[in-house]
Amino acid sequence: MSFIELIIIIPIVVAVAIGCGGPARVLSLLAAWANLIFGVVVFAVILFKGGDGMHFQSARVLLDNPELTLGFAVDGMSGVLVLLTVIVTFCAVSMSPENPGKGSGKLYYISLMLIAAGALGAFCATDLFFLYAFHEVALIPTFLMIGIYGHGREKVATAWKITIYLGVGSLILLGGFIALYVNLSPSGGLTFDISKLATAQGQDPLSAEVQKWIFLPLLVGFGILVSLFPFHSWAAPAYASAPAPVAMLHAGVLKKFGLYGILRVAIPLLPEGFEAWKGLLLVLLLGNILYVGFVTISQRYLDRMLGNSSVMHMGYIFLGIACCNSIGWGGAVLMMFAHGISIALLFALCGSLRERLDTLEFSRLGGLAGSMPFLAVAFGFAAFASIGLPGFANFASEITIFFAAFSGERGFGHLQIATILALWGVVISAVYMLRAYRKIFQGECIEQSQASDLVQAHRLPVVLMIVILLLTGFFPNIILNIIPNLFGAL
Amino acid sequence: MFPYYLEICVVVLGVLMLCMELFSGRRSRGKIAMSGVVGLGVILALMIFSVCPPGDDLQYWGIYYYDKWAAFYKGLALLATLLVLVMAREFAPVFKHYTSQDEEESGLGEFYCLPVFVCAGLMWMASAKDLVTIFVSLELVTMGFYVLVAFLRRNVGSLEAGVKYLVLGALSTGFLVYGIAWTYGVSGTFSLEQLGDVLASGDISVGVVMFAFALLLVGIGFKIAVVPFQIWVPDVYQGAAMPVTAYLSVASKAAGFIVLLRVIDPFLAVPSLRDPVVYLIVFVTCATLIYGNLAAISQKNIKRLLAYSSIAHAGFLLMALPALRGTGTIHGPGAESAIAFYLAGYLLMTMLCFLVLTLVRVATDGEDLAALEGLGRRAPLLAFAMLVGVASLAGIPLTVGFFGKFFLFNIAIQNAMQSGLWVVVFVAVLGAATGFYYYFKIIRAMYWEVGVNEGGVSEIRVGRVAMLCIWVLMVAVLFFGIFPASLLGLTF
Amino acid sequence: MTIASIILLLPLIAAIAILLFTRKRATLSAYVSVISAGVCFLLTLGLISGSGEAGSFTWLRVGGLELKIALEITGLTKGMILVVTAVGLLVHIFSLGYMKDDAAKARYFTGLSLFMFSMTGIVLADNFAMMFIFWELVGVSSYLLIGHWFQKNSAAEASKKAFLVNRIGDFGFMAGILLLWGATGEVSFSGLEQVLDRETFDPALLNWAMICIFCGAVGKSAQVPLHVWLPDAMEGPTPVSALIHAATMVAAGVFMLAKVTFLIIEAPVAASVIQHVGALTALVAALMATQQSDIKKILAYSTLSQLGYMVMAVGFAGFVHSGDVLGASASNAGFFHLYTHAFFKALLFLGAGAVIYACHHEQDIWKMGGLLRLMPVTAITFLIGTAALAGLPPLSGFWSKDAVMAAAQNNTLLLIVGAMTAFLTAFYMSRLCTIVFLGKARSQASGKATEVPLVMRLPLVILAAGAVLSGFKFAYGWFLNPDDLPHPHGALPLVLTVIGIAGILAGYMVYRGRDRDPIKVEVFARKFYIDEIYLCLVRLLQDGLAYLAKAVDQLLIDGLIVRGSARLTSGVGSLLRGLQGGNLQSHAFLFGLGIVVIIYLITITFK
Amino acid sequence: MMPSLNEYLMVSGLLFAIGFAGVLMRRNIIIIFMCLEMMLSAANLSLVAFWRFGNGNGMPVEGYEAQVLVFFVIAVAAAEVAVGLSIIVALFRARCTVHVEDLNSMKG
Repeated sequence: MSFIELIIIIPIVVAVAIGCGGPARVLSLLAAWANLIFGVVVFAVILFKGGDGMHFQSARVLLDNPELTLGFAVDGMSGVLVLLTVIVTFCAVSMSPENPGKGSGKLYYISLMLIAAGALGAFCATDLFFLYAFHEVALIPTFLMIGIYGHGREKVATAWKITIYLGVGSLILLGGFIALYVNLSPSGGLTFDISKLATAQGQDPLSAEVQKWIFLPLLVGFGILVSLFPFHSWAAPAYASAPAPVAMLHAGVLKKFGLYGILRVAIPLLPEGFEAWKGLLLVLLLGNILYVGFVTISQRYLDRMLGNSSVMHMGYIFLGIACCNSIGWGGAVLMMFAHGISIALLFALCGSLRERLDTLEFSRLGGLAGSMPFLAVAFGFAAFASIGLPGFANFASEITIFFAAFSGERGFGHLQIATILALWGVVISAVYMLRAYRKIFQGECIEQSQASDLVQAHRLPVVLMIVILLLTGFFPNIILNIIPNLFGAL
Repeated sequence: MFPYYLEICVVVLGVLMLCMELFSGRRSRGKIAMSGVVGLGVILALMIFSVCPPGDDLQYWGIYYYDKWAAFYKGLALLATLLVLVMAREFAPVFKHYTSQDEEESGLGEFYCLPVFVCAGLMWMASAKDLVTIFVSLELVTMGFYVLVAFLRRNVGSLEAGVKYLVLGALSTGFLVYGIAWTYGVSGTFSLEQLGDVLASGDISVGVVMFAFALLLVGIGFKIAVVPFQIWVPDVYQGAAMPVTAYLSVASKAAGFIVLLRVIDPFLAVPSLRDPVVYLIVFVTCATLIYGNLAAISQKNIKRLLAYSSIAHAGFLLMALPALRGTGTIHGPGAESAIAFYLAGYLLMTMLCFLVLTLVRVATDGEDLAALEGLGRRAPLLAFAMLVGVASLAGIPLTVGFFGKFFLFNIAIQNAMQSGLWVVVFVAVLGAATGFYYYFKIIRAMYWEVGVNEGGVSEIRVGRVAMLCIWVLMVAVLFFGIFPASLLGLTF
Repeated sequence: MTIASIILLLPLIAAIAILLFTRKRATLSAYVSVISAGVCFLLTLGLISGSGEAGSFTWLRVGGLELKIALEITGLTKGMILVVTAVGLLVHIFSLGYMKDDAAKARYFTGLSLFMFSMTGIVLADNFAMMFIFWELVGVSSYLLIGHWFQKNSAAEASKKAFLVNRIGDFGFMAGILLLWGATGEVSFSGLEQVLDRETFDPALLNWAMICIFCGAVGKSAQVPLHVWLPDAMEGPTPVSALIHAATMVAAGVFMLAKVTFLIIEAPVAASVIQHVGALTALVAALMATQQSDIKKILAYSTLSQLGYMVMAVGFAGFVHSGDVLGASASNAGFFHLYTHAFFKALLFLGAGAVIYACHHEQDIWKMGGLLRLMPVTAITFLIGTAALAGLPPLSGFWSKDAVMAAAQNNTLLLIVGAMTAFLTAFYMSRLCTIVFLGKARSQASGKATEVPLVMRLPLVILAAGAVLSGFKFAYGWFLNPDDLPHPHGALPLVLTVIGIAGILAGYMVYRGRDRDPIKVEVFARKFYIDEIYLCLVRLLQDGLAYLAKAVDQLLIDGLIVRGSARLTSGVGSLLRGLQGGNLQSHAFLFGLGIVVIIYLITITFK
Repeated sequence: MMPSLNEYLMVSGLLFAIGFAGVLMRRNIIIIFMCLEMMLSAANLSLVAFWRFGNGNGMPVEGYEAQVLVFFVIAVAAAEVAVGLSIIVALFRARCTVHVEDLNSMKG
């Protein structure tokens, strides 16, 4: 059993153990700690050996025709996302309540563990099929978590919406995957192995027309998973209703799966297909940044606003991808990491606020910095990270993406115009974030400001996330150095 | 050993069980069910170790064929019957409530014996490649089901379902026979192989052939519950006893599909007939997928919901048919393999669900979704088993149901790329997506809702055999969901 | 580790140290911060006297992109770093007194140290990327310090406004950087200069790039139309206003423009835009200043106006006069004014701070009066600052304003605007002094004012010395060659002097002995209604668009498309369920109908 | 003159249609059941007719498969009647009705 398999199996084993009657929180915390340590080790190994190659490879052939391999391996990009997953999982588990409301916490922690396992499996799978399958595993736990432990009047509707919407997205994706592997597989035999498919793409690429039409379902399917405009309307309400750890894991980690898929599967295997839809993608990502940005401004509740902001920031990652050069893709991967941590942090803090307050409506909040200094400072860090302030990883990734758009050809085309427009999103995000901070923490005190500050146990994950954001913001090369030259590999 | 000994063994087993019933007086009939289970298990083992896998395609008297498909579907029939007997035994309290508390009067013994005879019919169907044999075995099965459906003689729903099934079943039999007559009129033969030759010779009137084919489709379509012959399904599923519903939805469908595959094959093989047949199937497939999935959305009765789901699954299965005998190559498992795999998976997951539902039904007097409320806390293991089953029905990855759907989509998409029949794929995606909704409704009921009558409900007692079956099925659903090769290997 | 990099990092370390270790012990935190500022000042003295080795660190490298934190030390840098560390140190010291009793002293000094770090970064930056990074960071520290008393709604709003308006400027700045990077593949100043020398580029592109970059300066240096944040920023503690919103940060825009003089020269259209924006700001702000009654607001508008001068001067670097580009001499004039202005404006602000402190946080000038007697040191230093600002010889402001006007002397329109502004400047400063220091006390608080403690007096005196001396050659010659400044034609200095004296006299005559303002120009007092217009614009454009987007999102995308399709699906489902009527014969009928349909389908597929 | 195949088929089709119409229209389940049997008989008739004229030249098909099937159909019909009537009797005992309109407890 390779190291990576171990990381994926730990949460599953723990989930089973909890199901069989083990102490839920203790076991989950143990698993989270173990995975955090193992994840950092994996990252360190990749850092040491270089991110271009595949490490910790393992493979078990499950089926010959079509060739189906339960195989895992990590390269730099997977490594970054594995690190992200273990960190966010750790924080999500640590921030989870001792006793999550209804009934025993078993289901709660089992669900968390399964979501984490699904994300890890999806990021490490070397096989198209399991890449898909692991991601889908998270669907039911998410449904249960929002349904049982969610809050708000709309939780039922949003739980359904996210489930059905993501289900539809996955099915479209599955259709695209099938069309892809059938067309692309080398004549010797059908295979799901991504590297073999990539080799086949190198030797005997599909015609541009075929690529174009196979890319479309992939774009739509991944787009739905990433909440690409106009498929975004599931995200904000779902994150608003979900319990904080789920929102952290989903917005922080699982959502990155779609982007990962585009970079790992869709573009490498269908480069010309991507070319064909690039123009459309530019329009859609502007929809994410500008249109959803404005939607975010109009939100009156903190949780909704954060949900929409996470949708908005996906636009930048798409912009990095659309740059079609190694700078942009490096920036995109860095941003996946940075956004993952920062949005997880924001949702964690939002969840803590929710525990303490009756409402998250801006107009009924104010002056909380006085009674909750730690939360206020932490939220300040998170907010500034989220709006891309230098010193945080988010800024490093944003600036990389912007520079990427102007690198390479010295022309001024659609991409550049889109980038300039996207730049306005930096202003938009500052508007809503600072407005939120102003309404919640600053200004005159309100009655509720007697609520207590964050408990000591929950401070560790919060500080950890802030430190990671700062560390990778000051030294983005830690992450960037191991991101493989994905573009050059094409 | 001759393979047809298997059917004989099953019939003998049935007769033996009847004899036991005869001599058991007022004693409990549980032993009869258990001996049935053991007997079927032995026969299954016998089949696996002695005549399986079949070396060559065997043929006896021109009416009994034994090939890999026959073996596979016979296995399915045996397994399904075995599980139904387990289920029926657990169901006995409810059964007695609707017939008689007296063991002898209740007819429990016969109730345990009938599935065994039906099983013989199902197994014979798997070997039938001749319209006469098909007709006879089909009727054997149908006749058994008439009785089984209507068995709860003090339950109005069961009787109503019985009458509906009877009338509509007889109607479809009429059409089937009429279709057989016309097929015979066109070709002068009942053998499907010779029919193929005649059709291939081209010396036929296409219109009449298609007329005959349509009538045949009515008879078989009734069995597998495709639109527009699905109309009986919801009512009958709802009215019948839980084990019978499970049996109908699994075994009857599986046997229907092997017959459909065999009957449709000669028609698809003829180029001039291929297009109309394919279009007909596409129409039926789309209608079935839409009907089954959409009508299930707002169902509250679990059995009715599963009835619509069963229609929807028939639709998914039909997706693979247009690829049969196609000109283009289909990569991966072929249509027959995919269908067989799906049906096997369908057996596992449906039986798992129905087993749990049977247990819940015994403990809670209700068949609405509300009966499941709070199950996640009342009986975590059963709830989890149900969760696995439902997830598999919905086609969530790492369950066998996902692989089933995957292989079918694999074929449908490849076929669409060759022939442009994308509409099937679109409708199927829509259907599968809708499926998430109504299957998740079951999950929702089990976990989200706090049971209204929690505490007042008697504890759910699970027999040891039933528990074993639940574990085995659950593990199988998950195991084949990760390692499909072993199951798929049986279907090649 | 070079001296420059220590100067850069020391305040950051101080800030982190306070945040992590000493935040509970306010006084200790204050000393940590002050000591770091002092050490920085000493190191700066070493830096400007030495050869000045810089440092470099690759911050980000991916693909072909390499962004460095690299330091560059030029004449401009030396002048600016001295201003930053010197004024910074004095403000730190002044704050010890001013913020003595503040509850959140530790936070305040963290913010100051963070600001020192960020500002040093801007000054030492060798490339646009690094400058942008610190450009944003000064924005944050400014946000933190303006919002120091965040419990006050006005302070919270002001800090938010400052940050957002700056972000708008930064949007342009970044766009400009990107355009330049896209065209040249360079971000470092020296690299850009070389590339521009070596190759020729589309002038339209350079003009656009320069205009975009200028947007950054418009935001940070509060030029029209993004000037609105600066007056509001006076909500912050007064020492902060002195340091950030008078001497250093707001001057960063001018500094940056001066650094890219080579680019302004290549972009004449942009240069003309810069000149006119600067001139407009100078005039408009001066007009507004004449009608304010808050002592800090008056100084804030004065700062705006002076920044306008500087920007105008720098813009003249691209001014073509009789075939020659004016070039670096004009931007040197702008920078020279920046240098002198830093001293006298910091002096004025700290003086105002002392007055406010003495009057128990009273800021309305109409409630002060007669303070000359009560706090002579403050008053005299304040008057020195006023004289310098009014451009009276031989104080520093005279020399630098001379240089600025000399740069503009060939453009009659802007020259006249400049002269008018000079008059207005003298007028409103004289108004301020007359009301605050002369006459009688207009409130109890001002009547009982006493001189401020030594720790606050000392910086005033030192800065007063700076205000007097910094215009002389010995005080600036070490970083700026006087020959590189534009030389005024004949009578220009004389005219300016006369204008200054006239302004002062006019102010004195009008306001002597008055208890309320005899002149009422609503338009000036209400700042040309620009805030109101912006509020409308924000409401209309931003919030309106936001609500429109939300409506579209909820009604069209989520409502019609997503939920609509869900409704449609379940509706069709119910319809289909309706077929299942439960009646046996209708079932049989549907059965038969199905057969008919199938047979019909067969016949039509046969055509 | 002997009737031709078409005439037999016409009669059988008519019988089939009458049976089907009866199923659709009559309210009494017993009569509906009789109509169903009529449909089976119609099918039998066509089977025999096809056998008799099946050879193309007006001669019977070799072998007696068709008759075998006819016998099977008759046997099946008899079994169906046996099962069916017992169900109908049970229904009558439970509901005291044999009218189809009364069977409407399940729908939707």
